[in-house]
Amino acid sequence: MSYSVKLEVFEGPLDLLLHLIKKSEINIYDIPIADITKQYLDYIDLIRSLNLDVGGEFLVMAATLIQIKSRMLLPVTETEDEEEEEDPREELISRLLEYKKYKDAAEMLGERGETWSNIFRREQPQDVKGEGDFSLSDLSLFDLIDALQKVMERVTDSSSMEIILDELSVKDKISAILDRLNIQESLTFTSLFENEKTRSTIVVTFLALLELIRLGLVCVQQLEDCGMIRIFKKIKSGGTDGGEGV
Amino acid sequence: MEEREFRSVIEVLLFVSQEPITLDRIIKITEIGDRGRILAAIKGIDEEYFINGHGLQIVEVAGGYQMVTRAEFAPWVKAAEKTAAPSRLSRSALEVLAVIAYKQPIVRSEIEAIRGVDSTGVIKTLLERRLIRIVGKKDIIGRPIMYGVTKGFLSAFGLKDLSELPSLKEFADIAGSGQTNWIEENNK
Amino acid sequence: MEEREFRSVIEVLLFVSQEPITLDRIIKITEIGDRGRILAAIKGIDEEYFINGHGLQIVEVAGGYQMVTRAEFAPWVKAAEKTAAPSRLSRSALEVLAVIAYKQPIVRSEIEAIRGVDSTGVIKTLLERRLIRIVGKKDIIGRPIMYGVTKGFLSAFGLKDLSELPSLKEFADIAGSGQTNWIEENNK
Repeated sequence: MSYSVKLEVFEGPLDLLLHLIKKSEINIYDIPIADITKQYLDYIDLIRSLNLDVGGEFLVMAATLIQIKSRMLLPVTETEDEEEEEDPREELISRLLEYKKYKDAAEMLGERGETWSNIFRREQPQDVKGEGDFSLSDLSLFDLIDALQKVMERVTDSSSMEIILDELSVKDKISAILDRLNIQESLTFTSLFENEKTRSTIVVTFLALLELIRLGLVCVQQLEDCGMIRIFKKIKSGGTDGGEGV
Repeated sequence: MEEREFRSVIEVLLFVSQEPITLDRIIKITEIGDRGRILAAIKGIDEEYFINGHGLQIVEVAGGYQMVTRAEFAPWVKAAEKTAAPSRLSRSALEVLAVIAYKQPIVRSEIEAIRGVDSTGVIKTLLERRLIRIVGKKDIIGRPIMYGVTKGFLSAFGLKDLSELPSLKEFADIAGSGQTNWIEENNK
Repeated sequence: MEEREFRSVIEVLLFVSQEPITLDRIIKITEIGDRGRILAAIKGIDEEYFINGHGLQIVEVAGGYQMVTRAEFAPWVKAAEKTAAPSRLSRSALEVLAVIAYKQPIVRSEIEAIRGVDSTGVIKTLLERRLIRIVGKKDIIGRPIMYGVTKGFLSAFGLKDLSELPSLKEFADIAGSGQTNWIEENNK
C-alpha cells in the first residue's frame, strides 16, 4: 500500500498529529485512533528510513497513542450514566486543542511580523566609542549575565572561576557579631554558624571572626583540647589577658 | 502656541526620538498638558503625510508614537542597506513567543508542556533578540526563571500593548486552518 | 517612476539615514541616473516642507544631503534631550556592572583583574548613572573603595533583591547544554 507522507519539519509530536488530522479531514473530537496511530508510526518509520533522528518526544507520543488505542479496544463497561465512562482520548484531545491555539497565534504573529519588518525607523546613531551599546530601558538580565559570561570567557581560559553571589559581606557579618556581643557577654563558636546554611555564608562568617581577632576587637578562648570555643568582646582597657589567643 | 507651530514641534519630537515617544513625555517637554490636543496634532501630521503622499507615517506602537517609513518603500530602504533586516523568526521561535506573549509570566516547563517539545534553544534565541526577557523567579520549588515579552516584541509586531493581541481563537474547525485577520488595522 | 513616488523614495532614504547621503548613493540605490531629477526631487521635498510649515528641512552638508530639524525648533530638541533618561550603556559598562552585581562588594583592582582592562572611567559612569554605589572601604592597604549595586540597579532589571539574580549555572541551563557556545541562530 502506498502512503504519501510529505516529509516536513514538524515542531513536535503535537504538530505532527495536527497535521495528520487535518490531512485526513477527521473530527478532532472523535479521532479514529487506530488510523491516526498507524499514520503516525508510518511517518516515524519514514523518518528513520531516511536515517534521520527521531526526537525522543516523538517516541513518547507513539507510546501514548498505542496505549490509548489498546484502551479503546477494551470492552466498555455499561453504566447508567452515558457520559460517565472517560474517553481515553480525552487528555490527548485537550492537549492538541491547547497547542493548536498557540500554533495559530504563532502563525498570526509571523504574518504581522512580516508586515512590520517593512516599516523602518530612523537609523540609530552610532555609539561614539564604537562599542555595541544598550538602551537602558530595554536592558535585561540576560544582557547582564551574558556580559559577565563574556568577560569570564575572555579572561579565564584557565581553570574556571566561580562567581558566588555574596549575600552577605564580611563587613556586615562583623557588625552582626559585634551586635550580638553587645547583648551577650560571650558567644560559642558553633552558635555563630547556627543560622548559616550555605557554604559561602559560613566562609564569610569565619572570615569575619578572623578579621575581628586581627583587629583586636574580640578574643577567643578554648579551655581544653577540642572543648568549646568561646568568643568574648575585648575590653578597651588593654591587657591581653582574655585567654589564649588563637 | 499656534496650532501649526505646535504640530511642527510634535513632528520634530517624533523625528528626533529614537524610541516611541509617549504622550507623557511630550507633555513633559512641551509643558502642554492637553492630551486631546497632542493626539489631534499627531493625527494631523499623519493625515497630512498621507494626503500629500509622503513616504513617512506616524504609528502607535509599544506604548508610544513613532515616525516610521511606509511599508511600500521597504524595497528602497533595504537597497540602501540601512537596516540589516533582522533574520526571520523560525516557526518554533514564533510558537514559543506566542505562548509567552499570551501566558506570561511563564516558566520553561510550562511552555514545553504546551508545545510538547524541548524549547531551551529557542528561548535563548528569543532572549538574544530581545523579544523576551527574564521577569523573575517563580515561587515554587527550584525557583525557576519566568519569562515575559519585551517592548521590542511590541515594536517588532506593531502592537500598542499586550491587550492588542487578538484573543486566542478557541478551536473552530481544524480543517480550515482558520486565520483571523488582524493585520489590517494599525496599518493604514 | 512617477514624480510624487520618486520624491517620496528620496524622502524615505533621507529619513532613515543618520548621515548625509550623496547623490551617487541615491543613484546607486534608485538606479535612476538623472542627477538633475534627483536634485529637483530633493529641492521639492525641502520646499514642500517649508511651504507647509513642517518642522523638518533638507540641508546640503558634507557633500551630501540630510534631513534635519529646523533651527527654530532647537529649544524643543534640547528639552527632549534633557528629559531623556540617560539611555545607553556601553558594553564595557555592562560588563563592569555584571561583575559588580555578582561579586559585590568589590574594589576596582579586583574588577580590573577580572576584566583585564582599566575600568576607572566606566565605574565613574555607573556611579553617575546611580547603578552602582560606594559601599565602604576595604580593610587592606590603601583602604580602596568598595562598590556595590544600587536599588536603581535592581529596579532597572526588575529584581526584588539580589537573590533574584539567576546564578551562572541557571544561566547556563537557559542557554542550553551548549553552555558557552553562543551560536547565533537556530533558525531552521
